[in-house]
Amino acid sequence: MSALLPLLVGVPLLGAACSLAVIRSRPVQRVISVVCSGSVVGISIALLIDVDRNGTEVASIGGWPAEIAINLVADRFATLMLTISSLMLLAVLVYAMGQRTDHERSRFFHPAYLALIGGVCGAFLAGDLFNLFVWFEALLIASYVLLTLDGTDDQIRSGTTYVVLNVIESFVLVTGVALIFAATGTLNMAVLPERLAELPDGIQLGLNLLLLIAFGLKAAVFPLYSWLPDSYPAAPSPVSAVFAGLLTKIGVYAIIRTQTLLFPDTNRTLLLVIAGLTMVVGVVGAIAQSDMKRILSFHIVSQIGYMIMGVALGGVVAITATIFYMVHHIPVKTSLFLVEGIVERETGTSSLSKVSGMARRSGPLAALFLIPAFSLAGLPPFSGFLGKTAVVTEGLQQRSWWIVAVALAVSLMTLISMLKIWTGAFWGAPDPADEDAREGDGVLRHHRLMSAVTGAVVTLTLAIALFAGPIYRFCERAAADATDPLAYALAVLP
Amino acid sequence: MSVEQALLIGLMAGAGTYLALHRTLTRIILGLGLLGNAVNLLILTSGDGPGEPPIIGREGEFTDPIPQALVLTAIVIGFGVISFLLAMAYRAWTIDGNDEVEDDISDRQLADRAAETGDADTAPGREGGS
Amino acid sequence: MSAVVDVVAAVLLLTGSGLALIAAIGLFRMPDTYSRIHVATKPATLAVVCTVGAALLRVPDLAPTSKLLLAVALQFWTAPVASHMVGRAAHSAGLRPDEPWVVDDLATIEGDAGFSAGEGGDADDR
Amino acid sequence: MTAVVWVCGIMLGAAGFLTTIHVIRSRNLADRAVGIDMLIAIVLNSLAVSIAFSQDDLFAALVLIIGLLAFLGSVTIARYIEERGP
Amino acid sequence: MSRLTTPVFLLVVWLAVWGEVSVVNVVSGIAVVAIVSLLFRRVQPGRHRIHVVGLVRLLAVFVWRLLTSSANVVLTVLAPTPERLRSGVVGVELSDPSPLVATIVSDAISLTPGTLTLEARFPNPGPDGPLPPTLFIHVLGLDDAEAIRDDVQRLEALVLSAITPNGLDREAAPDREGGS
Amino acid sequence: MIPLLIAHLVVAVACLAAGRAGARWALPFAALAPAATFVWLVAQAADVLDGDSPTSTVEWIPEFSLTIALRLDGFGLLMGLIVSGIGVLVLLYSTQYFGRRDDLGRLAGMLVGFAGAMLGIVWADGLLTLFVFWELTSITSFLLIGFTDKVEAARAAANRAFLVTGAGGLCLLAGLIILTITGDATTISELAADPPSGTLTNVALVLLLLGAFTKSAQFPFHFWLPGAMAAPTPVSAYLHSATMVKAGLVVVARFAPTFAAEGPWRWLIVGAGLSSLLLGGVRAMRQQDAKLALAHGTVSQLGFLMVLLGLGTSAATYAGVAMLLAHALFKAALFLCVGVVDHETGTRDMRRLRGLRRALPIVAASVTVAAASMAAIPPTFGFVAKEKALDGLLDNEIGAVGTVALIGIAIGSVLTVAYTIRIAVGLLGDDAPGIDVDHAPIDPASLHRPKPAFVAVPALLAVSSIVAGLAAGPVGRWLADVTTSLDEKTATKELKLWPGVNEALLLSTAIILAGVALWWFTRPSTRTVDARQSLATDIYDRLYDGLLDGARRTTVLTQSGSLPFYLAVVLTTLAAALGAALIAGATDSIASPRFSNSAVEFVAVVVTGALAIAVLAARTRFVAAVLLGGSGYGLAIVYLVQGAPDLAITQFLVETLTIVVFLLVLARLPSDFLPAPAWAPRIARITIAVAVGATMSLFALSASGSRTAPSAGEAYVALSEPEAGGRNVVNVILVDFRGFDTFGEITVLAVAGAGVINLVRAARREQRRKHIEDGTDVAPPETEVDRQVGAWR
Repeated sequence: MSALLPLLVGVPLLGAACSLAVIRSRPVQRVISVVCSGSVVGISIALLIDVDRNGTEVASIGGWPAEIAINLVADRFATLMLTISSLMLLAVLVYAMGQRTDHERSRFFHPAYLALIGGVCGAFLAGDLFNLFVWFEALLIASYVLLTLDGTDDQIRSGTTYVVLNVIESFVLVTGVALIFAATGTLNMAVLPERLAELPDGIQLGLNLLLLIAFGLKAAVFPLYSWLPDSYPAAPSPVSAVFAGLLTKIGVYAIIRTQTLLFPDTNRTLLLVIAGLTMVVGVVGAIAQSDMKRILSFHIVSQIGYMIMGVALGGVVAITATIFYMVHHIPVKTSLFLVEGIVERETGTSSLSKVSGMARRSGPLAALFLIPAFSLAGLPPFSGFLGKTAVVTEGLQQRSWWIVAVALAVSLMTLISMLKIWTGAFWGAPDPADEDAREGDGVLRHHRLMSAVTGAVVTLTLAIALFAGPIYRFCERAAADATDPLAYALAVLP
Repeated sequence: MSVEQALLIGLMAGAGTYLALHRTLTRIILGLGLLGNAVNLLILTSGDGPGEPPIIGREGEFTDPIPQALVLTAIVIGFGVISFLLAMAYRAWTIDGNDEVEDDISDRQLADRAAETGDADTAPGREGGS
Repeated sequence: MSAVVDVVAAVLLLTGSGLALIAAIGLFRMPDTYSRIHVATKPATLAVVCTVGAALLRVPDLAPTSKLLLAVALQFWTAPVASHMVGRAAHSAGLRPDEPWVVDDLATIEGDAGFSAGEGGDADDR
Repeated sequence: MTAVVWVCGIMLGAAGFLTTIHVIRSRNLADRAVGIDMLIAIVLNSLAVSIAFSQDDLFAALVLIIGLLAFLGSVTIARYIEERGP
Repeated sequence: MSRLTTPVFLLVVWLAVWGEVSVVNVVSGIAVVAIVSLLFRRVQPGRHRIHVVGLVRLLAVFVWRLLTSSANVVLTVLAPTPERLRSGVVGVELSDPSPLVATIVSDAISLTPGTLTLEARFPNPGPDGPLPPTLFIHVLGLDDAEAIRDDVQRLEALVLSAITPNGLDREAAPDREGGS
Repeated sequence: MIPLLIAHLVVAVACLAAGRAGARWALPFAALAPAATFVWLVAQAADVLDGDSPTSTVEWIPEFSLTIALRLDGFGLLMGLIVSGIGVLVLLYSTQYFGRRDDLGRLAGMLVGFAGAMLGIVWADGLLTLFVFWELTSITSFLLIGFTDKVEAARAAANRAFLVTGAGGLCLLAGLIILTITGDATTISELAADPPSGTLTNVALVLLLLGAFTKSAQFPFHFWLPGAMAAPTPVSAYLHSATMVKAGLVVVARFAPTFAAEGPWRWLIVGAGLSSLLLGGVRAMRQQDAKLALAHGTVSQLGFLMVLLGLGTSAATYAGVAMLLAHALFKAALFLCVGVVDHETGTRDMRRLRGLRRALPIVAASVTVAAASMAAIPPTFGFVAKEKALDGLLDNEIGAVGTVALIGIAIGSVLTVAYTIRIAVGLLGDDAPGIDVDHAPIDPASLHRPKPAFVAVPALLAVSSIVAGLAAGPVGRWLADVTTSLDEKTATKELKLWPGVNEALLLSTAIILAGVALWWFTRPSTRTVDARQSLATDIYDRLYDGLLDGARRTTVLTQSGSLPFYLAVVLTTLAAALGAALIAGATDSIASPRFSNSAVEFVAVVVTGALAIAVLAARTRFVAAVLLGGSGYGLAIVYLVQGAPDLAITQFLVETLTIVVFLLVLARLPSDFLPAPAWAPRIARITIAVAVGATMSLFALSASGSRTAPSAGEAYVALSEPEAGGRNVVNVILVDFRGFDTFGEITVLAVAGAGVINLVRAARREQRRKHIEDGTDVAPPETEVDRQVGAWR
């Protein structure tokens, strides 16, 4: 089964190459993308089942001994993230193909998107710090291209912020990786825990902070988040959907990985404070906005706070809660952006002052928005409630009162801003000036593929809520994997 | 890592930082270039001290080959990124004739609105309720 | 044998370095850019050929030799193109020496519709 | 041979120094381009001298590549001059 | 110049870069050359025939000119006089329309210290096909423009005797050759 | 029970999904679910009252005590009957009220969905189960209040109601989770069996009460309820008088017997309950809209119920349950009557209504009966229940709190009587002053008569108020059985229509007389007054606006939109982090480092550094770019000295390529830099730069000085030739040991190339379009390749 691991990276990248080769034929590009993306989903699911049954799978690239090779390591945590991510990537891909104006879009969408998939898979699987950096770079550069796909004024301006800050992130990351190598002489994440533990405290702290800053920037954690709300809204809708759902979560994934695997014994009070600030600053920003995409973008930041809170609380239960939160959050956030995309395609704007009455124009679309919106605000019985409750319960168990208070207050404010979108865009009378506004089910029928995909993703979020028990138990096993450096080392170095 | 190497790293990083804190995209890119050089040197010197190039058959104490391989990768990646940024600068020029990085429009609008007192976006429907 | 080779190599080295130095001096002594192109780039190229030739003599292995030979060939191929490009660019960008040229055939055909630009000379018709 | 190399080194060093001054002092791009071309030629010379002296083939590839790159650089600068003026 | 000349030449360069004739290098070289040839198949010079003797003679003359003019320039630098510093741009009309020949000629001019091709102008094609180009040459130490023109034309004749464009292969070539 | 809830869900979804197609059949169809529930409950009643409590549990995430645990006890049975019974009635009433409309499917779906959620609350045994259904009712309430979403006021009211109850819900959630932790229990019955105590538990209980207060519209969270009257009247009748607002009471009733004696519970209950009772009463006196007056009355009545159910004594609890039933009956009846009036006359303003006694006799009779029940006039059930309540409170067994409660309730009851009379007279009286010329009193003669089915529902409810009052004995015994599930001591309690002359009766009489007097004397002033928006709503709105405004101000500060500012933040963070590490002792690891490795290195370092500094000073783009390239070349020499020729070659290559690309782009841009930005003084930039540089170099020295183990590089050197067959170890690493990195690197390069081409093409496209627009359509500029091709031809 471990032979499948390199395929996860290789297939999409090969697809990207083929896609570049057939750049003149969009249909062929589409077929390639769907096939590659689909096979990544298939492989991920197969791995998920296999890893859950047989434990961590390791592939040493090039067949070298695991001590010196670059390893791809698929434990339950990694495969879980892989599965959910690849599902989202496939969904958004199909959604993007359903966009009517796709023919105007750049032909580089498909290659860049496939490269993004490859990078994401690589980042999840990397068992070597520098390799992690490389795949981070791959997915970042693909994201740069996707963000500036149309090359419009907006995209260039916000793209500049995005690219420049992410380049800084890369520098910080590679500095951290290099200095970890300087101090330990290895990059193998299975060997690193014991070597890092031998280092003096000051050095450990510095190395840890370097990685935290790098991944924190990617995850948009306070005070490194400002780039996100400025840059995501400018991207084409499907792109911002996949960015919103996925990219920051890869940062969180890396934070969890490094915190639990490399620096398990750090004092995380600071991180807890940061988590609180992240939640607050994100949701406050969201409340202040009056544009759907920007509100949703700020919520990414805010929601990251919950995950960081879980990480900061530490311990298997908290990590379980965090992982569950991530699993829930990725499809929820994605679907919100997908709905927004349909609204924007239908009305031509995402400004709340210009859109209204969408609920009257399409009830099903309203439902597609309402479910993930309430989920995001943590209302039962949706998945967000479960995630929030899991995190909050653990916070209370650990007697971290203030962070729980903050978390709950923030979820109320989340609700406020979701209601802002709902009352602004979905309630009220449809704009009478908009003469070709489609009524009733016409909206969804007109965007059939987009709506189908959105519906599927929303259904997925509902399914996560419905089958929360088994999923939570899987998260528990994943967290056990993630928090046990010794087991990781044993799996990689038999 | 010798002291002068560390100093050079710090110097280039500092200079890069200074340049990156400008509004002109060209300057920012130059700054990022310098920062990239600093980081690359840092990677290279993160191994042991200098020595013979690690080529089998040569005499003497080899330097650590791993940092070299890492830097090679990092240099090329850095080049790709810088090229992309330069393409963005070019595109920015074709849009508005310069490469100054403007503030985000929505953020500025928000600031303008916050500056006005009693703006329109207050709680929906004060007149509602009892 | 090796002594002879060494002497030849030493001569080549000295010639090359000398040419380089003279070229550098030339930079200061020439009145205008075009003249500087003559005295700087070209002797410097020859200098490279000389020193690389010396290196060739001293390192007999096939692998480096082939590379060095290639380097010399490359110099012969690229140097004229490079100096031509710089000169042409300077000219088409409007750079003229302080002291006018004694003969300027190029000025007489400016705007002559009978000619189209060759070798990349499209700067004028854009 | 050592003496020869010393002499060469001094000459090349002087040439490099002069050229640098020229590059800094020159008032138009074409002159700078000439100077930069020169500088690279001097670097190539130095490399060749060091190869000849140490009889170590390590830098041979360097000579080849720098030669190529110098050309590339000149052409670019030339194009730059053409678009922007000297 | 057969269709294979360029690829073979490229392959040799490839091998020289690696400095080793091994199976791997040859195979990879053929692959690379094939790709390059495919990519640049439109950028092919016209057919030419190479005369070995002419080529050797061209090289010899060229090296000689290189040495003498280098000495000249060294002299100019060490003892600049107003005569030596006089410069000008001389237009020389070539006799053969082949771009390859024109390129080689102008390269040879540019490589020689003291002369530099500033510009090459191609006249618009005449009824019988392309007309020969005019080179504009910047000369340092110029005293007689006609002498320069003669010089360049002699050089072109030498080149033509080494590399003759196909289809333009004519009896006139030896005549000019004789003039050198 | 689970299947019943699922049935509600399915019916709701079906109605919602049907859209326009469902408009005709949705309401009656929706009534099926509550009707089935009602029937099932009736069938279960005997067993349940015998003490047999059916339970039903679904494990959701048992790992953090999240199970859907339902349990049908007596109280649940009563509440279930109320919820499903009134649910059926309201849905049937709605078919008449709404007539033909497109969006009835939506309405029916949400109503039946609400009914399901409400059933969940009253049956919930699991602590988090309670919360799940609690919030579901908030959601459906939100959607129902906003049913007329074209009206701005309705949207605002919906928001307000949702946010207030949502905030309370979060308090409740926190309280419930703390209780699961302190009580180590997941269900209410487990908690009751083994109640925790201590500060933490008290905090949890306070949070729980806050939740209950918001949901049951208790002071100071009462203001959302009158706003919620923006919903259609059947919805108000169902959610905002009969059922949803009782959710807080349900929670209080379930916890009070166990926890009332704990900490501040009783004082909080009495404080909030009495405040609501009085405030609601006073405000009900000042409303002209009959529905709003009723809503304020509801606030008042809920306060009364809160006190009764929250005191935790068995007498008060028993009276509270009786009162709960009474209130559900009369208040729903009154609302539905107002709905009929509104439907037939087009107004609910009491200043305009007249002549309804003749025009709508059945309605008038129903209003009279229901009002009598509300004012506690015999022989209605309201009287019976209130009598019991006063009786229970007079038997004070809890000290000062009880006394305060009694006095407060007495005063509140006077108000209740007064506003009840006022509403009844306002609706049914013939004296209508009108508001102004445009809003003159209605003309009763022009009214058409409502269909019998329409008025049947309120009439039925009104009749049951009387029937229950007359049958006080059996009803009382039945209620006693019901209430044992809350407090076992209530088993012996009973209700009487005529208990004989006792203290309570005297008090009642005094209250009624005082109430009538109050009405009479305030009549002139309350005839035409119309209350402004309440202070609480003002405060809420100001808070909301303040939050928005504050958010905006904060965001302007944190989100300046300026790239240099963001960069400054990030880089300062970086410097601070490294500085912290250095302070934490990282510098200890710097072990006697050499200053320089060799003279050549020194020269190269100096040159590289000098050129790097020179870049800062460059005033033109070209010079800066070339200097950067020079610095890069210098760095290549440093690499060379370090023993990395391959690296040096690559550095040369890449540096040159970078310069080439740079110049290609710079050729387009203006040659000089603009002045530095105004956002920060130069000194700030220099400070950050120095901080980053200094901390980086110090930390780099420390980290590389603390090497503990040999590098993995040695293994590569050893394996390179024998295993990988290559002599240049670096190359072998790149293509073999770490070939995967190289694979990624190539990806990056290729994608970057694609991105560059994409952007350049975007630029070209636009320029071409501009040219076409300007009428200066020209061929796209030749590329370098084109030119070369041209040169060869």
